[in-house]
Amino acid sequence: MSHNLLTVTGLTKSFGGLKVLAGISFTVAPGEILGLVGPNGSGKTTCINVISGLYKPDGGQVIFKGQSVTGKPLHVMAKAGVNRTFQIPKPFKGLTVKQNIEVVQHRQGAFQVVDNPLEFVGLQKFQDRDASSLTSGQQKLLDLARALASGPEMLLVDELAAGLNPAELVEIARRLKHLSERGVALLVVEHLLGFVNELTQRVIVMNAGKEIFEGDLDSAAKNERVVEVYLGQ
Amino acid sequence: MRKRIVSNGIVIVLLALAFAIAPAFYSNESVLFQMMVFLALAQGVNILYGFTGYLPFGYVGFFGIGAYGASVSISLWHTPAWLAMIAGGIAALVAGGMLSPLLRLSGAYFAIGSLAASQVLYYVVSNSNLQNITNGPYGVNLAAVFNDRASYFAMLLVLIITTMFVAYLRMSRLGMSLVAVREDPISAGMAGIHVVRTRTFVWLTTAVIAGLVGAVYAWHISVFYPDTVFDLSISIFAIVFTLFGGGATVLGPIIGTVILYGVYNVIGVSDPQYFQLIYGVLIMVLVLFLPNGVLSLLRRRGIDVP
Amino acid sequence: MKKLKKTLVATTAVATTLALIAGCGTSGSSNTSNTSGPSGTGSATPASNEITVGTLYASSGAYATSSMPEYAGLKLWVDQVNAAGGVQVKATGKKEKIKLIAYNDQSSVSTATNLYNQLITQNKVNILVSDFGSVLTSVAVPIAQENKMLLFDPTGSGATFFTPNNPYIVLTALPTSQIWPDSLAQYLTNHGIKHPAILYCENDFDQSQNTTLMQKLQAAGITPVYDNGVATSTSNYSVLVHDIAAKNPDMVMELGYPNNDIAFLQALQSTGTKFNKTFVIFPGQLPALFEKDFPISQLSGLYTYPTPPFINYKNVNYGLTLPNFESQYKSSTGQTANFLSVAGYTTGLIVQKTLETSTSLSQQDLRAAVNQFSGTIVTLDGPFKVDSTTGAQLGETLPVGQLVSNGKGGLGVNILK
Amino acid sequence: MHLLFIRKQLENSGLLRMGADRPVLLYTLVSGILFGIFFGLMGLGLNFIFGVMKIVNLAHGDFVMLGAFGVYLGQTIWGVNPIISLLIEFVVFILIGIPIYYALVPRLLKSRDPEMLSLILFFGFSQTIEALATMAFGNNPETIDATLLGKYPFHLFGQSFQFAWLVVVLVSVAAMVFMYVYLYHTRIGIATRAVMGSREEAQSSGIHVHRVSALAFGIGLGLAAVAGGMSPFMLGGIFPTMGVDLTAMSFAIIVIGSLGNPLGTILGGLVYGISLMLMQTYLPSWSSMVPYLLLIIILLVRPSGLLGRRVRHA
Repeated sequence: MSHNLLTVTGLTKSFGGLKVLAGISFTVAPGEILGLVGPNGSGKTTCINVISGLYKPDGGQVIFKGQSVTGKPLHVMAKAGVNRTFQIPKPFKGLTVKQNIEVVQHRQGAFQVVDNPLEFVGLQKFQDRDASSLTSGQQKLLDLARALASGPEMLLVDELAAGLNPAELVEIARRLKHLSERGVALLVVEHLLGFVNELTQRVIVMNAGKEIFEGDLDSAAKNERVVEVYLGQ
Repeated sequence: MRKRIVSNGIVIVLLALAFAIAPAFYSNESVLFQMMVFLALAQGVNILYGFTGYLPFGYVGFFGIGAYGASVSISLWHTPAWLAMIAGGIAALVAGGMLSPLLRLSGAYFAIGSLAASQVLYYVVSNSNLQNITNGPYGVNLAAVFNDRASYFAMLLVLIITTMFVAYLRMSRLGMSLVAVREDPISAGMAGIHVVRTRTFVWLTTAVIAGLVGAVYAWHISVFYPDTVFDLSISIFAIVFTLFGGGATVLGPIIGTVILYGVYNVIGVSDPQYFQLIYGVLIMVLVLFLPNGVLSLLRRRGIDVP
Repeated sequence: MKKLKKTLVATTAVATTLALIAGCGTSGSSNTSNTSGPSGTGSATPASNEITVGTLYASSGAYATSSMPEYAGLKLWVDQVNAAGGVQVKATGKKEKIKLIAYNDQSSVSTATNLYNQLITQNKVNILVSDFGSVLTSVAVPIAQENKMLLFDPTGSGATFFTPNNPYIVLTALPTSQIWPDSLAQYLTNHGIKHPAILYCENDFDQSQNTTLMQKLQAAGITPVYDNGVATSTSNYSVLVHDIAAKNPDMVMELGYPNNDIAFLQALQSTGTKFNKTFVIFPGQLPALFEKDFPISQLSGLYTYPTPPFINYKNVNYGLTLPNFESQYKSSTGQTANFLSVAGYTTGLIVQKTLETSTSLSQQDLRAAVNQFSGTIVTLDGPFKVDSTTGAQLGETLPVGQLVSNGKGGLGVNILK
Repeated sequence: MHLLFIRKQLENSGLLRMGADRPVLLYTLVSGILFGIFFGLMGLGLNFIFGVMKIVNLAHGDFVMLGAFGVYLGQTIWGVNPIISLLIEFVVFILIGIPIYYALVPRLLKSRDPEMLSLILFFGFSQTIEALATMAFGNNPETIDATLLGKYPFHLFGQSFQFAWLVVVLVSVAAMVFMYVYLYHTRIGIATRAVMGSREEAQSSGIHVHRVSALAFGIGLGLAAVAGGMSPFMLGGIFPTMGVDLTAMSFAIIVIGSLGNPLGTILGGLVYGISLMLMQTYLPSWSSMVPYLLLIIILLVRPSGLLGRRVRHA
């Protein structure tokens, strides 16, 4: 167990009367890619919002590298080595693309995941432009570069595929796999199973805040309940 | 980066020189002094609004508290003037600390909340129940320590330090962090920025700036009433000057203050009723057509302004 | 190239700063009232045949109502003196014309600060006269002291201005506000008022009166049934009036600024409250303002501090008598004289007497001259007498009077002992 | 230290012996309620505009001031009954408001931060109105004889109150009923509520958002004018520079009630009115702080107002 990078146990979270997370548990090993899939509203994004420190959970625990980080604020998580991207990124307007990366505080003692995050996502040529001038696809890539700049060991990727064209998708999947080879663990929240398939076989399927399946993607596609929730929507 | 240091340096040196030698050519130091007051206050607003997006309608509250901090220090504890200036800054720092929960508010809520806070400070300071401390509505008489030359240069010092701080923000990671927090606090958090601490730091810094300016102002005018140093138009002027030039730059507030305060001294004195009208219309035109200030005209042409 | 461009921008900007700062020197228009002679160039020594008097007025803002008539009164004095060929200045031994330099401070204290400095440092006036009231005078006090200029202060009666270590101020047309209630306290004791109520605004002017009044009443063994301060910005007095009425006072004194007095009287009118006796400050000074807002029937019976033109001092030995002043003021400005125009005019008279008495134009000698003639002259504003060390006014005390209808649709006043 | 002062004040003013002063307390409470209803009217227009457009009309108080002068001039120059003036003003201000909306608001809403910039824009507008009004009306306060609305006092709980207050309360209630009927029982009102819910959603469902908003803006100004028309009977003298304080007061009222919910304004008005009157009676020298203190407390403790959903984050 101790070789797990991230351990999540029994996370719950409600908004008003609505239970969005109803006790979810899983583990991620160093360098592993785990897909978190499920229909809209199944609690995937809330799950990484809680892990990354955006929301405090109502119950349950998040353990990172053997230490409890449950409910710690964003900047503490970033410094601990957990970072994330956002479904709708908001780059820092008023700063250049390069400054968007420079502003990130690289955590001390962390290894450099990539030498140049901008080059890694292919935005090097825009580095002196104001971030607000990027297209929404480019803004997503900038968001990813921003997350990488802090030197994370655990990267939570939220709906990266939406809004990227197929060529870009293939390219980005290749790069994410490269990250994983360098020891970065990824938790990929994705609605599109095709993109997840490019990355990993190990998935967790969520529905109504609960895990309904854990295993490899191919058997998930044959699982009755999974098919039901996907078709049922 | 080096270019920026050079251009910012030039601005600051010229600003210092201008106000250091201007009294030799123009003997109404009072106009120069008040221009420095507004330059420093506009830079304070610039730090808060330009870099963090908080619009402090009640910025004058810190100014007034600084003025009273200095006054109390002189009249109650008989400290020398320079120490009283520091006391003014500390008083504003304490007030800023007490009001820091306002930072939980955003947008218009913060603006109005800070306005209300400045009024509360005013009513407390001017209340006759505090007469033993602040002299309540009777106002302050510091004529014993009045020194227009010393206070002039004290103001210049405050102005230069403030402007240097803005220049530092323009060039440093801290300034970038502030812009990041302003644009998206959540992503800023994921960029490892301690959002609350950064904001609070800037809030307290701007409080101290206004407090120091208020303290030196109190020293310079020496006899005044609570209304004088809690006059809401002080914040409004500082905000309009900043907006006119353009926030989050070193030069914007300078240009705004110099031009508009100049205009104020020309038309404001001869035709005050038209002055308020012109001011009002100017503000409206600015918001509708140049919301980022006149410097944005240069920036649109790709000219990097300090 | 790019670097050059940036530097250029920065340099231009700062150059603009400098240019504008220099430009401020010419800013501010002045109203000069000068019947003859070359226009002043502002030299340190008085230009030939000319004494420059510098002052401020407020044509807008909170103090405009009071500042404008005061300024008009001062102007009337200038015009009359110049029409008579000038003032007989003892220091130069001949008649000198008066040149009035006046700036508009729009009731703003910070603007006033600039402009007082402007008068002293740019225009280098011989005589400095402050604007109306304590607020706009306050900033002039240290400026005058620092520049060793004697400040002729018509109506700035603030308690903190007059200290023994500042010889550079003299209050010309009003007593300091602390001594205003002397006559009022006297009235209360003489007329057996046992349960007075006092409502005052929390500002220098009103609160200092309350303090004095309370001291005097205490000394006379009278304990007010109500004594409370409210903010000067208070506009709604209905509930306050009701609270006071609940205490059954035999006399109610409301100490406020004109706007407070009006709002207070409005509350009395609308709630239909009638106190046994009601005292308010400003109907005695600005009757026209109150006559516009209230029927004579409501104003008559009110107690107030009557001032000229309500009081006509008989033994005037310097300057115009009240009836003459009223008619000449009317013909030159087209407006009815009020107390503030009297105050402005009186200030002119004091300046005149000072110039006639002082052996030199040095400011210390001017101050000494004021002490010299203090107590010897009576103007239409009453006997002029200053405290020789502080410069505070002691002579022109304010009696208590009761407003009555004058039978011609206006107000008159009965002076009470 | 502070508390000591307050305690001293309390002892002086007799709040600690309140039992002896029951009529005063009762009078204070009832006038607090009557004024509170009027204060609710004061905030109504501001809140309606905020609710529909999410912009802060900092010139609100100046429109109130203009409304007050309208009634004053109508009364003193033409001898028009204040109630008639009110009705005329309501219509006139709606008609003035619509072009003002089209001149300012659509451009503002396109900007980077409409809510913040609206503060500044309408501050400029407020200065403009104040300057023009000072030129037109001078600096002196003007008053209207309150007995114009009725000479005889009316009685409530054994206390007598001036008749004008009753008229003002009735006008305020009428304005609130109008607001309710407009929002819940007219087609355009229902469209307005849709815009209040979500501007984008409303637009995509075919609602003519600008038309709805322009009318709402006009009604907001009309309500300000009606509150203004009543203010000479409630607030004492009227003068051109009174607008800024009234805006601050109205803002306090609507924040206390619920920002963006016009009907929540009534509650805000009541809380404000009662606390103001209690302070005036028992702690008069601190009473001017009431609106500002309440505003801060409510903002910090219950940012969404006493009624209402969470609308803020930081």
